[in-house]
Amino acid sequence: MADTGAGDEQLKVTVEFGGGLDMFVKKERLQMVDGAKKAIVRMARQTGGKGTTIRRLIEHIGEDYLKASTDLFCTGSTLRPGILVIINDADWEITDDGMDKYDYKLQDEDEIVFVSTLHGG
Amino acid sequence: MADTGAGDEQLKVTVEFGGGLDMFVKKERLQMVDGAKKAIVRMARQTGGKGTTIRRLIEHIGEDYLKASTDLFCTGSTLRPGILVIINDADWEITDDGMDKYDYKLQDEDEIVFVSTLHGG
Amino acid sequence: RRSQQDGLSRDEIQRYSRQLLLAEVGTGGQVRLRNSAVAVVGTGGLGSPCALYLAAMGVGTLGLVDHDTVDHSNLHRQIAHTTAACEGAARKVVSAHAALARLNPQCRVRTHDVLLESANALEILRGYDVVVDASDNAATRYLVNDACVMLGIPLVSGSAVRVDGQLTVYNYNGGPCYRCLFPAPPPAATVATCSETGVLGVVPGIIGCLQALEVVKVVTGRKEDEPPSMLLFSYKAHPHFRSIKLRGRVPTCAVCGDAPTVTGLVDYAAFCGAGPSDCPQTLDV
Amino acid sequence: RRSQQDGLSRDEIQRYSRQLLLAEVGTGGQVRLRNSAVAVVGTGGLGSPCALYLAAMGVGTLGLVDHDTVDHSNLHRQIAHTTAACEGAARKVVSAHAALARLNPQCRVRTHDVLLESANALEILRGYDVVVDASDNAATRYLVNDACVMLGIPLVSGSAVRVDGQLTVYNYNGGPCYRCLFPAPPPAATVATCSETGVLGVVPGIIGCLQALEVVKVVTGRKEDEPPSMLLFSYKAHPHFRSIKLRGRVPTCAVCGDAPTVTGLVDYAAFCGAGPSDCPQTLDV
Ligand SMILES: [Zn+2]
Ligand SMILES: [Zn+2]
Repeated sequence: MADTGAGDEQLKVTVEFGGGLDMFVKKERLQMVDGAKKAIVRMARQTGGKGTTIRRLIEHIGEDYLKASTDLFCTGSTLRPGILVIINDADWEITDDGMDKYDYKLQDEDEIVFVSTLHGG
Repeated sequence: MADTGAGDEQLKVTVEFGGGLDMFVKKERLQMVDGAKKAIVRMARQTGGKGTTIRRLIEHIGEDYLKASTDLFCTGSTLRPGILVIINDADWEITDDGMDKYDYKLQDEDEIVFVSTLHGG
Repeated sequence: RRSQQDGLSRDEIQRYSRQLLLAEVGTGGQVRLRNSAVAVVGTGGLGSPCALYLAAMGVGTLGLVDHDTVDHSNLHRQIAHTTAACEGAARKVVSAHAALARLNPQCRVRTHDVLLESANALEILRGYDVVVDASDNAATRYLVNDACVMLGIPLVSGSAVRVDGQLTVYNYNGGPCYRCLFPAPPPAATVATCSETGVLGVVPGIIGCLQALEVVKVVTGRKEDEPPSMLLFSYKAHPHFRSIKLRGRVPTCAVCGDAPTVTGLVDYAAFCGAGPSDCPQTLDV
Repeated sequence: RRSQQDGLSRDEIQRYSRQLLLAEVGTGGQVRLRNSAVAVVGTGGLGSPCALYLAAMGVGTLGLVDHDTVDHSNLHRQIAHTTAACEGAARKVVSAHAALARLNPQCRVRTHDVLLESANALEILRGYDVVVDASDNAATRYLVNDACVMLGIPLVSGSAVRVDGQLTVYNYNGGPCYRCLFPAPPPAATVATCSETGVLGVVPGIIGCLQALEVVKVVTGRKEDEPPSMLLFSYKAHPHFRSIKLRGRVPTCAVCGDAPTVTGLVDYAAFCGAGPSDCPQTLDV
């Protein structure tokens, strides 16, 4: 992975891209883990003295993980409409106690899934 | 639950009965947890100075949880043929490094599923 | 307009005997299924298996809504249709009705051979106990959602594209509606174009079967025990299924919220930037 | 005995166009499907949707094995059959063949209107690339497993009873066979009797569709990336699906182990304490 560093100061999260979003991700960023393609993302545990948020993760993916035309996934740290964020098998809105959902602080070993809603049938 | 006691000396495991095995379990032993019927089983952390095993869990279920004719589930601590044991989403044979699978030591919060194989179609 | 008898006929007892044995169905559940009316919007990849199993299991009245004709490129997944229907360019609702009649002539079928639109949706869907969204475009999905919220009908929504599928029951028991999850439509540029997209035939089969199961759960009452969830399916993921806990109804939702701003059906083609007919082949996806 | 051409005909390109667009299938995968031969043992609740979707998706040759006739109590789940077939007491393989022919006349169907037994199983199943176990009793499941081990054929095994279902691919890529998991048959007393058991119609529908998906994965090679697993489904569990990591092949297995003791097909009715015909209604479950 590109972003390695001192173990203790980094956290590791697993990211999956569902509903076709994997098509926008650089192939070399995905690896086969137990039969499915996932990105293992290592990031600094702290950003600007505070816990690293999912906002930062989205920016990081936008900067380093996407093939091109990142606006099919996000603009800056804002996801495009029609993408659900799933943190450890729960819709990220559930963690929302009036908190901005983008402020969710990543935990080591979090499993994050970005999934595009599907319209076909 | 019947088997309560000093928290620290007890461990708690969740047990589900699949493939129709729930029919043999006393109704009052199952509770609805997140939309599914499960047994929350509390047992001593140690049995005879050693960690409590799944053998002891099976005996305990045979003694306290079944409606009748426990041989549809087990004889003593031996399960009848055709029942798979799943510990935290893995076939219990996987934990087997030459160890008798009945000697698996229960861990707090383990999720155990007993499931009867199905033959119909 | 439909029979609400309590008992089952001799024919019904014979046909549904294997379900009458089940604690989860029994005579009570079978009567509830027989007395229920379910609308299936779309008789394609999702609607084919969903309608077949609903008819097979004993749903008394099925409404089929589609305005399309059967095409060769449908048949790798739309198992209610036939090569003969395709060669005769049959209307999909007519072809699907024939399949349901072959399987279970006791099922009453109402065909709506029209494009579901703001002008007709409330009239068509009113009176059904459950609506199944088996459609194939964003505009119809928002339309069906809003109509179900306005009519107070649970919505069993499925979708399938490429090798992925999704399943949710909306507008039910304190859970969200489609707009609660997706308040803004995706930009038209992010919706894969017709020629880029395909679908593995059995993926809508799996999701359509699961939609029929959700209908059974809603009609028999079992669904009440479950917290809101979305089921994700992907051939690429392992395991293929992932169940997600969903938010509840969102108080600020434009249509099901505490102070809704959408109180009548709107122009969904304009809202989504593309209507159901803008790209005819999308109907095949 | 079957064509092993590399290309696709114009008709095939038209019919499978939506799958040719997929990276996971494409022309290569579609040709592999067309050149493959799949045996489906049982044309009931599991075999109906599985065979329909395999034919729809373009499997070139399907073998159907069943010795039963269509009955009224089949129709709440066996969607390949019809009320007319039932009234005419049609053979199940004939009725299922008719359904496949309606959907996709390009699929070559071989019907085996016999009870699969030790005396005929190797001959019937030899030459198929994949075998689907869509049967309904323990004796047939051990028979099919042992035959597949002896013939070196991957076995896509599904089952459905009441509101539960199970799915595993056996004898594939270092994974276990059925006997590796279940070396001893269940005591006959623990197998629910015919009159006690039922099944919710769509449950075998879900599992049968998933069996068709596993066949696609085996034929196209995608399955090689997956560690051995079993999928459990239950209407009563939430979420309904649970995927279990399975042990690999067991070196001491009586049939697929390093020193097998079962080297020819045996008497499976004696082994299980009950044969496929001991209780005719089991065939309906
Ligand atoms: Zn809403
Ligand atoms: Zn074996």
